[in-house]
Formats: sequence, C-alpha cells, structure tokens
Amino acid sequence: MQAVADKQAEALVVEGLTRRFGALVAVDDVNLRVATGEKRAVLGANGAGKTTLFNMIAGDLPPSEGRILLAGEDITALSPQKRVLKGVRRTYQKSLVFGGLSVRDNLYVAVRGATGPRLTIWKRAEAQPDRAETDALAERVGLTDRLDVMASDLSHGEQRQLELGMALAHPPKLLLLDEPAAGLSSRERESLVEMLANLPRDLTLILIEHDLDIALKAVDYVSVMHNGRLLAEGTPAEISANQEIQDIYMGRHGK
Amino acid sequence: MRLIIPLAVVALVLVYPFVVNSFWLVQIGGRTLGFGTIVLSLVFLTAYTGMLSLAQMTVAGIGGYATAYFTAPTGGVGVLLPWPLALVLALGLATLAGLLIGLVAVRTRGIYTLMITLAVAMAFYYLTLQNYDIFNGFTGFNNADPPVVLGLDLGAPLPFFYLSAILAALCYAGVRHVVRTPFGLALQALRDEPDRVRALGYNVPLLRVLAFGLAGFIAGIGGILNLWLNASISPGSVALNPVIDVLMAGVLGGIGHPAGAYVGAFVFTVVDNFAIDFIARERFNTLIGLIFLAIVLFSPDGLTGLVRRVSTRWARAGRRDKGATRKTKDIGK
Amino acid sequence: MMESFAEINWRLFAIVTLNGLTLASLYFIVASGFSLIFGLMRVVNMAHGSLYLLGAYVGFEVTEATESWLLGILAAGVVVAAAGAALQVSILSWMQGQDLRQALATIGVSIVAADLMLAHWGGSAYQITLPTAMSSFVPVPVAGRYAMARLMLIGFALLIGVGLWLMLNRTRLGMVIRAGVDDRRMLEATGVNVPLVFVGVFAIGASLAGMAGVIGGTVLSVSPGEDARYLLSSLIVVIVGGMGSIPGAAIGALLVAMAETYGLAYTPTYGIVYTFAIMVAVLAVRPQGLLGRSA
Amino acid sequence: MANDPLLKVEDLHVYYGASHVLHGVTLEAGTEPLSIVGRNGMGKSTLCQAIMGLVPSARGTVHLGGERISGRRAYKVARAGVGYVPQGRRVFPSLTVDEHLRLVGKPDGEWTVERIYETFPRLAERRKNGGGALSGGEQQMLAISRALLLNPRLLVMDEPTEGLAPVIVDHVVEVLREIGRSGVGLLLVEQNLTVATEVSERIMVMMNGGIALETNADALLNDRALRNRYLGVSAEA
Amino acid sequence: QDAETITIGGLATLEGPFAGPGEDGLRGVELAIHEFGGEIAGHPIEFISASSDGNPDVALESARRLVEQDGVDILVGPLSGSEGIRIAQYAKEQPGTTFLNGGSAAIETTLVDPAENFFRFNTEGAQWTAPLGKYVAEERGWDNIIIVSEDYSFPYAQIFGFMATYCEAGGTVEEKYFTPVGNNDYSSVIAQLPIEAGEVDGMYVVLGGSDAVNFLSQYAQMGGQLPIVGGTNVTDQTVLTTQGPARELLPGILSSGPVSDNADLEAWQEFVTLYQDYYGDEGLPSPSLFASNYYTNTKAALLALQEVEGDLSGDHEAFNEALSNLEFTSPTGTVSLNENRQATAAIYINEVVQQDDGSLALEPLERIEDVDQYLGLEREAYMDLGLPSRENPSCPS
Ligand SMILES: Nc1ncnc2c1ncn2[C@@H]1O[C@H](COP(=O)(O)OP(=O)(O)OP(=O)(O)O)[C@@H](O)[C@H]1O
Ligand SMILES: Nc1ncnc2c1ncn2[C@@H]1O[C@H](COP(=O)(O)OP(=O)(O)OP(=O)(O)O)[C@@H](O)[C@H]1O
Ligand SMILES: [Mg+2]
Ligand SMILES: [Mg+2]
Repeated sequence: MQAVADKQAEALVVEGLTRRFGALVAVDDVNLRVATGEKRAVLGANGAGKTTLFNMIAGDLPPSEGRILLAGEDITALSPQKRVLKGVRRTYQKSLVFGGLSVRDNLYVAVRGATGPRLTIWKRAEAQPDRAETDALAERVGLTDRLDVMASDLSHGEQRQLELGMALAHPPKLLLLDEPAAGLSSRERESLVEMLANLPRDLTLILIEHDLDIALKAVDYVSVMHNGRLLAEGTPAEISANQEIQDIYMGRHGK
Repeated sequence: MRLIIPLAVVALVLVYPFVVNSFWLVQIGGRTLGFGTIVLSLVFLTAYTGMLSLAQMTVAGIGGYATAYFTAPTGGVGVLLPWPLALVLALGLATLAGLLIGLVAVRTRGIYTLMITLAVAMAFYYLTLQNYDIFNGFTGFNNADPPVVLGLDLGAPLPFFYLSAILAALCYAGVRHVVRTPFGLALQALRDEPDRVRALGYNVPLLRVLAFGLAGFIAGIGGILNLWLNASISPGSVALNPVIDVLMAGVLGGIGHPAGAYVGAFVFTVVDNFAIDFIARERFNTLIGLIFLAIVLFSPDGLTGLVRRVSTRWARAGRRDKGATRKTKDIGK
Repeated sequence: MMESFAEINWRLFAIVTLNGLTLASLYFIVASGFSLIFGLMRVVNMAHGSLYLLGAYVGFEVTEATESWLLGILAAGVVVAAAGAALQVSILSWMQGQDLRQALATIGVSIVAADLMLAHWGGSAYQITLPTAMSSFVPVPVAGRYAMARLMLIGFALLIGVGLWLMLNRTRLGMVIRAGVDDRRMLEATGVNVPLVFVGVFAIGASLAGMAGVIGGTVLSVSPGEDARYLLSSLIVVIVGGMGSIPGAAIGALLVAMAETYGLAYTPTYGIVYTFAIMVAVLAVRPQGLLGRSA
Repeated sequence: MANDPLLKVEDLHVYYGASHVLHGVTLEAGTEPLSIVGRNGMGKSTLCQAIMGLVPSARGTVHLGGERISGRRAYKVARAGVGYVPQGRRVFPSLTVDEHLRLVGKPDGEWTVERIYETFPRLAERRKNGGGALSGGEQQMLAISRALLLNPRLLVMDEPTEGLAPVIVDHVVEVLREIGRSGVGLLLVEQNLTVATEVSERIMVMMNGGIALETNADALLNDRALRNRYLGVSAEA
Repeated sequence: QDAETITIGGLATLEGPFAGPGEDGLRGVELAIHEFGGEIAGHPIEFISASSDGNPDVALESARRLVEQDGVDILVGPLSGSEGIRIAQYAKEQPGTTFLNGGSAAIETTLVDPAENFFRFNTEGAQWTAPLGKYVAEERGWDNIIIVSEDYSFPYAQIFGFMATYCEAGGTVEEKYFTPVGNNDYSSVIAQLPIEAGEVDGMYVVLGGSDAVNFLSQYAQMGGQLPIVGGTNVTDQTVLTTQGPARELLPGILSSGPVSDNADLEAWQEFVTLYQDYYGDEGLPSPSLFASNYYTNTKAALLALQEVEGDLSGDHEAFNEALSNLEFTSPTGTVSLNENRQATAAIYINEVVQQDDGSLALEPLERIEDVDQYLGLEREAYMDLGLPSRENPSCPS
C-alpha cells in the first residue's frame, strides 16, 4: 500500500531495464526513480546507453527486460502514441523534422498529435482553435521569424530548435531531451538554458546533454551511465567532484 | 488575384461544350475529367503521403466493374439493381478495395509500395481475364450506359460532360481541402518522417490505410465516369497499359500538385489521340515516349511545376518549387 | 489402371518440377541484372525488359551471321552493356537518388525502344539456333528424358549467381556501391568517383539482361511484348527475394517460376493470378522481401 | 607554387533557389588552423559544402595550394587533398564501422585503420556495428576518422565535436592540435568556443553569409562586447 | 462539277503485339482505294487512319476520333474480336456513318442484335474453322483428339466452328487444355500431352502468333510427334515469317481460313500481284489474311459507292442498301451478305509448305464454297448451339 502511494509521487520509475543488441548489452539492468517535477540529467560517455534508455521510455524500442512505470502505471507494453497521450514527449538526437512542411505546420502537427482528434477532415488547420498554440511554441524556441519557412530549408541548428519546439507542444508531463544543445550556437544555448529554467514546476525533465555548463546548471539531480550500467547518482556538485566520473567522462572540464 | 485562375477554369469549363465538337466534348473533355479524377487519386497519395500506388486504375476498375455488374448484366453475369443503389455499392467497393490495398501495402515504403501495388494491379487484371462468373472474362461488360435521371439522359454528350465536370470539381476541391486539415497535415508529416509522426502521438498505419481508402473513393468516382465514357469495361481497361497511363498522366501534369492530375490527363489524352497525325502512322509511339521522357527530364514536377516555377520566378521561387520537387524526390527514401 | 495413373502423375510431377527449375533459372538470369541495378543503385530500371529484347535480337542477328551461338551471346552482352551505360550516362545520372523519376524516365525509354525495335525487327517471332551439342535429350530418372537445352539453363544460372555474389561480397566494389546508395554525395566527398562506378554497375546489369535475352530467345523465342513480360517477372522476383540480394533473387525466381509452372500444369485457369498473389503475400508480411535488408 | 596559400576563397556566392546564402566570402588559410564561429543559420555549413563542391557556387573561386578546385566534382576536390567532416555525421547505414574505414583507408600514409582504432578505442569495440546502429557520438568519431584516413592536405570540419562526450572532446582537441602541427591545414567550424579557441589562434566570425570579423582566440574569449555583438551572447555571461 | 470528298477512316492495331497485322490491314485499305484511282464518280476519296492496341476502350476512342472529329463517312475496322463487338455497338450511336469490319472475326459482332449500319464482308472465326473439323474427321479419319488453346473468346469461336462439324461427324474430344493468353512456356502443358499418336489421333492447336511458335518448338523439344492441325492464327504471317529453327516444324501443319497463298484462284493472284506491285518490299512477301480482309471490306464499300455514284444523302440510305445487296468477287472468291450483314464466302483447308525460295506458304488442299454464318446448319439448329465458351461445345470421348 505504502509502496504504491510513494510510487505515485514519482513521475517515472524504471526497474531493471535492460536492452540487448545481439551480444551487446546497451542498457544493463538500469533502475531510476524520478520524482514529479524533478529535473534530472543522464550523463555518460558515448555509447553508454543513454539514447537507448530514452528509446525504451518513449516506446520506440521494446526493452529486453524490466518495466517502466509512469506515475505509478505500468506503460512497458504501451505503444509510443499511447505514451504521448499520457504526456511523454521526447526530442531526437538527430533532428527529425518534416521537411515538406512549413515550420508552423511542423509545430501544428505536434500540437494536434498531443491533443484532441488527429483525423479531423472537416475544418482546415487555419480554422482550428488550437492553431494559435504554434506561435507560442515558436516564440519559446526562437523560431518566430522562420514560421513560414520550409523545414527542409532550415540550417542544422534551426532544425534542432524546431525539434525542441515539437516536443514542447501541449505541455508534456515527462519531457525527454536528447542533447538539445548539440548544434546550437552560444546564443541559442543561452536561450535554451533560459527555457529550461522556466519550465513549469510540475513538469518532469530528463536531460541527456554533453555540454556540462548546461547539464549541471539546469538539473537538481544527475545519473551517470557507463557501458549500459548506472554508475553513480548524485547532485551536480557531488557528481562533478567525483574523481572516477571526471576521468571516464568529464575529462578536464570537471577540474 | 488568387481567384483569377480558378474563375478562368470555371468559365472555360462552362463555355467549352459550345465551342467544340462532340469528340472534343466527350472523348477529350469527358475523358480528361474522368480519367483525370483517377490520376488525382494517385497524385493525392504520392504528393501528400509519399506512397506511390500503381493500383489506382485497378481500384477505378473495381468501381467500374461493380457499376456494370449491377446496372448492365451481360450473358447471365450480374444483378440488375436500381442505379442509385448500384452507385453506392460501387463506390463502397472501390473504397473498400482502397482500404484493403492500403492494408497490404501499409508496411512497405517508396519503391516497394510501387511494386506491391503493381503486383495487386496485375493480379486483378489476370483475375478479370480468367474469371467468367463475376467479371465475364475476356469480354467483360458492354452496354453499361449512364442512367436517365428525371428524363435527362446522363449519357448524352452535354449532360455527361457537365456531370464529369461537377464530380471532378468536387474531388479536386475535396483533396485541396483535406490536405490542409489536421489529417492532411499529418499525412504530409508522415511522408517526411514516419517515426517522428508516431512519436507525436499518431497511429501511422491507420493514417496510411485511411489515405488509401480516401484515394480509393476518388478513384472509384473516376472509374465510374470512365465506364460510362466507354459504356463498357473489360480486362483491357485494367491491363498494364492503362495502369501505366495513369502514372504517365500524373507525371506529365505534375505529381506534386492536384491540378497536375487534370492538366496531365488532358495533355495525355490529346497526345494519345493526335500524336499519330504528327508523325508517320507507324512510329507515333516513339513520339509519345519522347514527349514523356522530355517532361520527366526537364520538368520533374511536370507541366504545372513548370508553370509554377516560371510564374513565381520573382517570389520565393526557390523555396516553393523546392518544396514541390521534394515531394517527388523523397519517394523511396 | 490405378498405379498406371500414379505412374503418369509422378512422371508429370517430375517434368513439371524440372520445368519449374529451368524457368526459374531463366528468370534468375534476367532478374539478377535487374536486382543489381534496382537493388544496389535504387534505380528501378523499367527499361530492363527492353534491354532483354535488344539482347535477343542482336544475339539472333550475330548467331545467324556467324553461325556461332557463343559469338551471339557475347555480342549481345557487349552491345547491351554499351546501351545500358549510355542510358545511365545520358539520362539516369541526372536524377540519381530520385527513384520515382528514374523509374518514369526508363518507362519513357522502354516505350521508345519497343517502338523502334518493332520498326526494325517487325512483329514476327525469332528463335536463336542452338549449338547442336545442346539440342539433344538426356535421360532423367522418373521424368524419362529431358531436353538438354533447358538443363543448360540451370548451369548458366549457377555460374552467374556465384559470380555476382563474389563480386558483391568479396570486393571493395560491393562496399562502394552500398555506400553510394546510402549517401552518394558524401561518398563522393571521400574521393570515390561515384558516377563512374554507377555506370560500370549499370553496364554489368544491362549486359546480364542482354545475355539473358539470347538464352531466352534460344530456349523459348522472342517477339514484341516479351520486354514487358520479363520486366514484370524480374520485378516480382527481385521484390519477393529482396532488393539487391542475389540469393534472394534466386529464391524469388524459384518461387515465382514454380508457382507459374505448377499453376499452369494443375490449375491452368488461375495459375498466373497465383504468382502475383505470392508477391503480394510476401510483401505484406516482409516488406523488404524474403532476404532483403530492412532499409 | 610555394607562396600560394593552402586555401584561398575569393568572393564566394551561394544561392539556394532564390535565397542568397553566401554573400561573397573571402578568406585565406595556410597550414595554421583556422576556426569559424557564428550563430545558427549564418552560412558556415554552406561555406564548407561550397568548398567541397557539394553545393554549386554562383560566383567566386576556391583554390587549394594554387590549384583551382571550385567548380570541380566533389570526388576531385577530395582527391586534390581535402578531407571533409560533414555536419550531422552522414555515416553510411549499410556499411559496418570496419567497412567505412577500409573503404577510404590506404595501407601507407600518416593515418591508417590501425591508428584510428588506437585513437578511438570505442570504434574498435564497435567494429562490426552497422553505421546506423551506432550511438550519436560513435557516429561522430567515425565521421572524423573517415576524413582523417584520406590523409588530406586540408581538413574541413563542420562541428566535429557535436555530440561527443567531454573527455572525447578533449581527446579530439589534442588530435586536431597535433594535426595542425603536422602541417595539415585545418578549417574548423565550431559552436563550442572553448574548442575553437583551443585548437586555433585565428578565428573568424560569420554573420548573414559573410565573414563579419577576423580576430584571435583570447579576444574572443575575453572581449564580452565583441562576443555580444557577433555571437549575440548576453554581455554578463 | 467537283463533288465533295468522301472520307474513309481505317482503324487497326498499330500498337502492341498486333502492330504487324494492323499495318498490313491498313495496306489493304489503301490498296483498294488505289485500285479505284482514289475517286468514285468524281468524288475524291480521302483516307485517314487511327490506331488501337487491341483494347476495346482504345478502339472506341479512335473510332470516335475518326467519326466525330475527322467526320469520316465510312469507317473500316477494327482488327480484333472484342474491339469489333465494341465498335458494332458504337455503330448504333452513329447512324450517319457506315461501318465495315476490318479483320475482326468475333461471332457476336454480327449475331447478337447486329447494327443496321455495320457490314462484315469477311467471314468470322467459326466460319474459318468449320470445314477443318469435318475434314479431319472424314479425310484423316480422326475420331479422338485433344485441343490446346489460348483462353479467350477468339479461340473459343474457332474451337466452336471446328467442333460443330467435327463432333457432328462423330468425332470426340478427349481433353481441352486452355492456357492463359501470353503464356510463353508451355512445357508444363506439354508434359501432359501424349508424345505420339495412339488413343489420341491428333491435336488441334489454337494459339496466336509467337505463342504458336513457342508451343510447336517446345512440343518438338520434348520429342512430341502427334499430328497437328491448327487454328487460323497458327499459320498466319507472324508464324510463317518466324526466324530460326522453329521454321522446320511448320511444314505439314494443316489449318483452315479464308485465304491461301498458293490458291490458283485468279482473283487471289491478281490481289497478290496488285499488293506486291504497289508495296514492293515495303509490304510483307505476300499479303496477310488481314490485308485481304481489310481490302475486301474497303472494296465492297467502294463498289457500293460506285453503284450509288457517291450518294450518301439521308444517312447513307441508298449506299447501305447497295451494300446489303452487294455481291462481288473478293480475293478469296465470291462474297455476299446474309440478313445479319455477315459474309458468306469460301474457306480453304491449307497445308504449310516450303517454297523453292525457302519461304513458307499456305498450299490449298481443298476449297469449300459458300460457308455461311450458320456453318451450313439451319438457323435454329445453329442458334441452339448457344455462344462459344470454355465448355461449349463439348463432345467428350
Ligand atoms: N540498433 C542497434 N544495434 C546494435 N547496437 C546498437 C544499436 N543502437 C545502439 N547500439 C549500441 O548501443 C550502445 C548505446 O547506444 P546509445 O545510442 O544509447 O548511446 P548514447 O549513450 O546515446 O551515446 P551518445 O552519447 O554517443 O549518443 C552503443 O554502443 C551503440 O553502438
Ligand atoms: N537546402 C537549403 N535550401 C534553402 N535554404 C537553405 C538550405 N540549407 C540551408 N539553408 C539556409 O541557408 C542559411 C545558412 O545555412 P547553413 O546551414 O550554412 O547555416 P549554418 O551557419 O551552418 O547554421 P548552423 O550553425 O545551424 O549549422 C540558413 O538560413 C538556412 O535556412
Ligand atoms: Mg545518444
Ligand atoms: Mg551548419
């Protein structure tokens, strides 16, 4: 009973999550407990298994073992789109934007997917009430003046911004960001930091980020992965003080 | 300003019957509209969902065969029904066929979709050819004339033309509308990045199948018009040639824009009918082939694309026609 | 009576099976070239059938002139390879990576080609004279005796199949082609002369079609319309087997040919429908074909 | 000729359809490394691609050690001695790590497959993985290696450290410095100013499709006003 | 005074597998017009042609083009069976135009409520083969055969005609093997066929063009020796001009049809000389069945025009009247029409022989006069047979 209760308090619980690719164990028996509203970073060397972990939480990859609980409910078997409706959103490490659509339509598809009826064919998008949400989104990721550009014509960094915008549509409960800062220029990084700082309190964030200035600033708690295993957890301060982690991951940066 | 072209087209369609002879009215005009509607269903699928289906003529054929089966039984094959019921059934079957083909093709991508639909088309062709109980085999159905409604014979050149025009207009408007609705946008998104669409909360297979169903419905309308145009249907109507013709017409007109469907159908019909006059009787197919090749080579997005690029040189030309070519280019990625 | 029946049926079954095998070999030879081009360069060469037909006609002319079947098949191989290369350079290379456009362009080419060949060789059927060595019978268990010529087909198929497999999996060329299909511009940026490679591949694929034409024209016959037939059969074979997989093409060819021959022998009415039904079924379950790499 | 600069870009203009993206870029680089920084969408990648001959340039020329390479096909540019690390990795999904390396690698020359595996042990572990089945960072390492194996005279790198873990970034910085010392030219596009400044003394800032400023490492690091003006970084950062 | 031009439209398959026959058919039309000096009673004759690919839809499209766009007064065509049925049906919509058949030989065209303004001066598929059935039963003494045929309406008609007389004469058919159109590997069918005569006396093969070549050479390849008689197409020009080993298999094969290359009928000789003089080596070595059929129908039109001095007033009233009663000498002998405007004419039983110049030709064995639409039966008796199909007729052993 008690267990159930405090499970509910936790936005995300991952138990014994494992994913194998042939012989390789990309994610190896990982346990996570992320409280509602917590901002959490997942750090780790390249190939540590971070993205694979995301893929399993978002439902893009079925786990080999283990289970995933969202606000106490087991979603391990749920399809990706079902999870989206439950408030799980993610960005991809490699931008996946809809090249043939304008930035606004890209964002609108995201808004629509997250909310109500997806198959409406009676009213045009322009006439839909929720159309306005796109402006707010563009504002947040700084694409306001690119709204009518074809996404395929955006530069790499601009596409990263759009990628982020799509994940923010219709406030998510659990937001998974896979290296949001990658490819962003210093200016855009700043606004990213700002954006992260202003995320709603009740929104739970899990952040993969190699830019430690951002990662360590933006979160309350850090989990470090190595070779698929959970290596250490702690506050940003503890983590950057940890010698081992400095050696295998942070390098000179930690010092 | 933006209304000029549509109005011009409407005006043209209205006066057209009074300036041309019955051949241009029915065989060129009527065919452009009926056949064009079949092409439209292909353009819709290709341009907005990135799925190229060669089975659209087949779906149209199913609509046509059904109509014939229920309105013009031949040699003991068929059941005579009141025409409204017959048409409803025909369109229903066409849509169903579309959905089924979609179901079969749903997991394939790009060029594979092209192939699996081609296979479906050929399978259906041989079925009609060999089966006598439902399709009346090689002979097919003859004397399948349009109904007479309140004394108005829809088979007569003028009524038939306007009937075709109205139906075509509805289909065209329908497509233009749908692609701007949330559903339509989702289809286009899916054309570009299916995985991302799924991660945004959409049911990708469902979207795909529904798109095929809608295309099936449109093709069905075109198929019925096509049947009425020839007053007959036979395996020849769903053989490899007509199947390819739909594709050719689409490409001529521009597979990136619904208007291309009718432009293409028109040009294709005219070339098909008159190429023989431009060149020695025996070799006119070479001419047709060359024209087609030239279009593919020099205007990947067909005649409409050509027009659009020329007319919008000054304004955002770069982007727009990039968008258009993208649509065709991305197929098979 | 009863056992005589059984006997007859076994003989029939054996022969039909042999027919299936030999037809499969022919399909495989045609399709292997198609698979090479379609599978590795993502070029859907709708003119493959035309290349087949051209090869057959050239082969016929040369064989008649020189009375040597070998020269015939060689000439066909060379001429058609050249034709293929020309096609790639003059048309397809301009739209590399746009597979729909390429498919359409080659449809245009095939229309023109068919018409010109009709103009030159007319509508009558041509048959290429067999080397006398091949035009004999060999005793076969159960089946009784069987035509040497058809058995030779199997030999050819094995030869070509193994050759291609080695080329693709044991040479650098194979890697280059696969990379080029993934990201042609990037491959170029690593210093590979991609256009040249592609022309080469296309020429090889085309010459396979050409030689297949000669073989087909010998065992069966050629006439206008064969181009469409072999294009279709190749499409099905490659799709069923999986793009670019030579073993796949072999399996595909077997499936299709067997369905066709058994269908014709035991259920003539719907035989052809089955072959297409097979393809639909396979793709519905395995969209990338039986042995295709999932893209 | 000896006195020709390794890389010479003159008045380079590039259009995408109607949008004018590069407005006459002019720059020279010798064997000492050169970094280019700038906000998103300013034309950095376009410049790299134009040098590689991956996008057509409407006007202007590019010379490599005196020999003109603009207007040539990409493979000729590469053979002339330009190694390219594209933005977004662009590894070949259907080739394994090992095949990638053997595809470009030559037995002789500075960089050999073995040396790559020593430099990036992670790749050695993933040897048999398909390019598509690599983690982002692993792909990035592979992309860098692919360029190194050409043993180029000039390396054009478009944000090569994107997605790399800090330790690996440090490592790559080491490698780049070494390359710089070994007399190979280096054109580095970077968002990570630390990396840019550590690798090269000379820095250029791109703005709206042109070179807005040429400066040096510590100016960029220390002059906040400058950073603010050209990179839009808020003054108090 | 110069009277207004009369336009004749020629419709034939200039595309696809039947392109060869189609071209030769149109040669027939031109030849006839040429023979009349290009004018009738002061009316210059203009000739326009249109193409089809054997598909009824396309044939209709081209027919409409000729009639409604080019306003031809007389249309000659089309070439193939199902096209013919479709055009005859279209004729009813166009009473102002006179339609003459081209090469099409489907039974239904002139049997199932025929159009008033559609005339066929050539005999059809069943008429062509009727005499052969009788012949093999009586002359060859065959009483049990097998049939190998393509699986569509024209072969059905040919089998229909053949069996009508063959079964009448007491023969039985052990088995019918139908193969889908355009199949080219017959080995699996062949595997089921007897190798030499025994229970079965012979084999009736109804395959068109290259399919015939494929079947014959594959049957030989498998060592088959059963005596073969063929449908009309088995020995048409496409087959006789075959290049390669298959040629050796053709001599000796029997078939029946309206023409015979070596018939010492002077009407035919004249036609051949006319054809060869006019076309030289542009045309085929000798005119094909289609050339002769198109020629016959066109000539009929021109003769009737001559009779009415080019008067086409009142929906061709006089002209159509004249056509209905016309009787003239076609290349294959005297032709007349019955009440369905369907020709009654002579049919040959031919054997393929090798000429001195190496080319293959049809040598007449017998000439049967006045074969009519009802195959010599009473109209009722004939009607009772019903329409041809896979199963009908049937006389199993
Ligand atoms: N589809 C796959 N098949 C085989 N191995 C895979 C596959 N996807 C990932 N891997 C391997 O699993 C390991 C973890 O990959 P993952 O993408 O999770 O790493 P990551 O922590 O995200 O690294 P990075 O920080 O570089 O993105 C890597 O070594 C990768 O090679
Ligand atoms: N294919 C394209 N078609 C049209 N416009 C394009 C295309 N690619 C880039 N652009 C535009 O050109 C400009 C420069 O793009 P580029 O990729 O060179 O910028 P960048 O400096 O590399 O940006 P980033 O740092 O985000 O990579 C951008 O405004 C972009 O929108
Ligand atoms: Mg990752
Ligand atoms: Mg860039």
